Amino acid sequence: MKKILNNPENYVDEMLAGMTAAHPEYYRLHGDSGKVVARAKAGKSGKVGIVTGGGSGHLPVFTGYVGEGLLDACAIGDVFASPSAEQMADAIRAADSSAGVLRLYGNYGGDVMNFDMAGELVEFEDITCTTVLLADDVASAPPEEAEKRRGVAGMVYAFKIAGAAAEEGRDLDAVTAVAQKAADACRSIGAALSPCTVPQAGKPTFEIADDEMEMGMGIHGEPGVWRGKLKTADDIAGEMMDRLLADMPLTNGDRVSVMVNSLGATPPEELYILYRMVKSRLEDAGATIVMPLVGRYATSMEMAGVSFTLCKLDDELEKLLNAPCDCAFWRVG
Amino acid sequence: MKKILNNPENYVDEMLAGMTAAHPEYYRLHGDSGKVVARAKAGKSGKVGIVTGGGSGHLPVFTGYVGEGLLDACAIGDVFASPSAEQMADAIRAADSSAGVLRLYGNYGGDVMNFDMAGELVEFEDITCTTVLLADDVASAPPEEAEKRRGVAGMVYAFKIAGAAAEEGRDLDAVTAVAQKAADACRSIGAALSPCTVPQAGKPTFEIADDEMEMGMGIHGEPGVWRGKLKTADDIAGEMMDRLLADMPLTNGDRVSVMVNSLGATPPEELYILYRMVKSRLEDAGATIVMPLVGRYATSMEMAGVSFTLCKLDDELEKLLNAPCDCAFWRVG
Amino acid sequence: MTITRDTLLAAIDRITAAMERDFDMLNSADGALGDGDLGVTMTRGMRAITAMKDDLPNDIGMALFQCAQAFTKSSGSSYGTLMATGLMSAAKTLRGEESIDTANVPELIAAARDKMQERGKAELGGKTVLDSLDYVAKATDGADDMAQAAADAVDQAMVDFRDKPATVGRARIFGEKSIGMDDPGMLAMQSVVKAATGR
Amino acid sequence: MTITRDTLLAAIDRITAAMERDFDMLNSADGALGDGDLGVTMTRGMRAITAMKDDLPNDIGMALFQCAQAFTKSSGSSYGTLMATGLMSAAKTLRGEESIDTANVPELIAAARDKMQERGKAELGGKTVLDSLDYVAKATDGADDMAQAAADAVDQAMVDFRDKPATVGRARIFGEKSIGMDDPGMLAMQSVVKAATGR
Ligand SMILES: Nc1ncnc2c1ncn2[C@@H]1O[C@H](COP(=O)(O)OP(=O)(O)O)[C@@H](O)[C@H]1O
Ligand SMILES: Nc1ncnc2c1ncn2[C@@H]1O[C@H](COP(=O)(O)OP(=O)(O)O)[C@@H](O)[C@H]1O
Ligand SMILES: [Mg+2]
Ligand SMILES: [Mg+2]
Ligand SMILES: [Mg+2]
Ligand SMILES: [Mg+2]
Repeated sequence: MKKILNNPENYVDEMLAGMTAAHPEYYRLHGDSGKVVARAKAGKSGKVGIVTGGGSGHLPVFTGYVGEGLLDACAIGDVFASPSAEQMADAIRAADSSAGVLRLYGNYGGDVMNFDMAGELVEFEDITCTTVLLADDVASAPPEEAEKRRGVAGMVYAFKIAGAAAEEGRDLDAVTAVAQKAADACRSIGAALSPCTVPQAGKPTFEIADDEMEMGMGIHGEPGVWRGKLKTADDIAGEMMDRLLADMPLTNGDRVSVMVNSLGATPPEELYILYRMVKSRLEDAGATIVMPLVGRYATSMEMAGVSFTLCKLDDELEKLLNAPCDCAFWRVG
Repeated sequence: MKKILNNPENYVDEMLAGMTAAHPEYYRLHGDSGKVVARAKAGKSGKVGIVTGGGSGHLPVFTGYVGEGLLDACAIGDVFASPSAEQMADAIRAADSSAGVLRLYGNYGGDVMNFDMAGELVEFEDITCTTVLLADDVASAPPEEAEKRRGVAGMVYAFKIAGAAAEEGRDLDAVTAVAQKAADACRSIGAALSPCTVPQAGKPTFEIADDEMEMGMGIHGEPGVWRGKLKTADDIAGEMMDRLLADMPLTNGDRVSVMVNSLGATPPEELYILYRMVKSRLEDAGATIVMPLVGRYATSMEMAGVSFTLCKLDDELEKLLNAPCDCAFWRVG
Repeated sequence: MTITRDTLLAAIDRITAAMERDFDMLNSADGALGDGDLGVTMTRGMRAITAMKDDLPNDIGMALFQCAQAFTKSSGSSYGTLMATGLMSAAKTLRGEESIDTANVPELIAAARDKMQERGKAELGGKTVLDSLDYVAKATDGADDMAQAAADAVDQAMVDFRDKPATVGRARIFGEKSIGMDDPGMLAMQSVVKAATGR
Repeated sequence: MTITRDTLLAAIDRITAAMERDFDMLNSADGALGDGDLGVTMTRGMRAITAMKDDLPNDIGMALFQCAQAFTKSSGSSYGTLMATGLMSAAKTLRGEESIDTANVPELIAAARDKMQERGKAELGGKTVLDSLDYVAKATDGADDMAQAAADAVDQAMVDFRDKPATVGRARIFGEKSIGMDDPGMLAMQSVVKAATGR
């Protein structure tokens, strides 16, 4: 995988510089670590703040989702590396308007430790924090250990739903509760066809033969459930849907949103080919599809592959999902 | 480059089936060729119609830009292959609401022949057609032979501007004139790092070494101006800007929109790294940047690489560029 | 001598077989100077014609018109559209006739060449299918053995143009690099003419 | 015996040098069971500490606190945060002191281990840096040659855990495959302890 780069050391700084320069109406750098992105126009005062954070290399995740009806601030690390506790504390400060801050992010060891530590740091400044972890990747642990699962594209639903709740003026406990409900309603699985290259490492995250794929692989190249011959689009989609529906069965009348997400290089053409099968499987289950999201919502730079996410909705979640939001990568309403 | 496919023969049909299923609020198939996409909700009656067409594999180009304030219909061929004259005629029929139809598309031999033939076919049905060709790729011919240039990402500006003019209720001649003005105001150049695979061909469109790039390469892998070692992001951006500005000099006070476009696999992170240099070169020239577009606007499936497009604006073009538009891939206003 | 629906049907069979045979050759010739689909275009077009050939009317003009339509619908490649344009030109002239007087063939080919030239906005001498047709039109004009003259003409065109640069279509971009390489469209016409004339 | 600012500075130099030396080894050990950045994390952290070491106060608690901060700021990797957490734990206890009585070292290490365990939400016995520290805390407790006991303990931990499966952090996903492979965090602690004790 070839990359267009300058000095790999400066990858994230240059990326953030370009991003804030291209979209000054959405994003600004906050603080002096250079790794915290906040809304260009701060949210309403008295609104619950929502922060996230994690490694770079997943645009639009994480920084891209800072915006109205979504996140207030985000701390971003090097590619695939957690930002520091200090940077996360800065993001929390940027998000706080004295109604407390929800930390909403993916379940990765480093991120959890750092966000916990960041919470201890800002406690001294009287900022109240709550936490909701996304753990939606069904391939990363069996259902009995669901709390150990990694957080992947499901976080986009959680950002959207929690963001809408905060925008409505709900208090910290209420925003946290609905974010947890959204997190619990999400199941994801990925399939990778090719690796990506972490700029500072300079070599692909893993090796895979030209005719192979890996089912269940994580977004940093974490091992999946099987590696084998590349299957057809319909077979891939079918197996991914089987695995998701086994973990979260749907019954007649259920309402569900589904994301068919490119991990990066896989073009929309192929996502649409997959979507036919996704739709027919959901309809076979008797479910109604609400706001299907087909595109690049959570990526690993130039990795080829896809992930599917199901988000099972009740009336509250559906209403919040449909509420307006606006950032450089996604707009609803 | 690995692809997620079923039978390659069905690639385009399945892609369109998935696309219309995922976005029924935007797109519908028109006629029975299965290769013509029209707006889900027809434009105002009496509005000038705008059609485009060309090969598949360039999403959001072409079909993606069917939508309010943009195109009315589109005929789409196999990957990188022109649709047939018959299909184009069908797209023209879909777009017509008795105010005439502008054919707005890229300068490729096959497309030109087929759209001309399509025009002859619909003439019998009393549909008046005009034509504006995009020929914005500065690498494909010297300025003396500018009319021979290929049409690339500049067409996105032309779709947007002509679409806004049609939506305003201008007549066919006026819409055609402003589309031509937009086409004349665009200059593009691309640089490719890796090829893509045409499904039915099953092999990459060209070969290129792991440490090489090709400056000026066309979106189907047409040869560029040089092939050599992969340069740094700043050097690549610098050379591309040099070539664009040599072809269309900017002076102090000029207003210009710029598109930093991924050819497919290249992630937004890298586009933002490039954008820093693009911005500084335009500001050095004394130009003001209006609505920078950084993302995937015109692609070649999973090709790695970028293109830059400059669109020099006058008051009329700027107003039309800023007018609202809405499709599954792009929204303004 | 005359050409009737039967003559046409037999020619269609031979051309279809020739295109199946030359599928790879035409794809790779087009791959070297273009997008590599010329074999696909030609086999698709001929298969579409073969599929409906039993329904072709005796009106030779209408028959050629339907052949043209088959090309128009089966592909949007330049060559398919040019073929359709040439066939359409002959179809218009022959409408209402049940046979073609072979004496009129050179004229029909020249007219097709001109319509295709208009459609493709290219000059003669550009190393394209137009040049092959131009050679055929001129060589058959007044020839005793018209079939042989046509077959020789497509060969001669290949030889005469091989060392010229391409200036039209996708091949244009290769410029000087195309010297020494055969134009895929000329190769296709060589096969078509030889198959049509049974050589 | 006591540990003062001077002892600390000398240890910092040795640990920094050890981390530079082990850069590749730690990256590849972490590459086999994680994301391959542990060498980067450790060199960055130690370089940051070295860069400000001349400004470290005599207050040994404050000095350790500043070392912890250097880790917190220089990286967000798990190991850096765990190191910071452990240092912070000792720093809090030692605040206001200008020296550490070596007799208190086992207790300080045990307390650091506990705080790190809380931070990482992991059990002892999971084949992580926690186990190395646990071995050190226990081995040094009451030992005559505390430095030697610490150095032996980190070696022993490696041996005892090599054939257990990883159950914590990124390595967890490898499960049984991790049997026979050294935990990168334990390897790093082995180097740190040996450098600190001058072995
Ligand atoms: N404008 C043109 N005028 C005349 N002949 C042309 C023109 N463009 C292409 N051709 C002929 O068609 C051949 C290529 O056909 P085809 O492969 O169908 O083109 P494409 O795939 O680029 O649409 C060329 O070798 C040439 O002989
Ligand atoms: N939750 C945890 N509790 C204790 N130790 C841990 C934990 N997570 C990781 N470690 C230790 O840290 C080492 C990996 O550190 P590091 O490379 O910084 O992790 P990462 O890059 O995944 O953030 C492991 O080998 C293990 O010893
Ligand atoms: Mg071709
Ligand atoms: Mg073609
Ligand atoms: Mg690591
Ligand atoms: Mg790490």
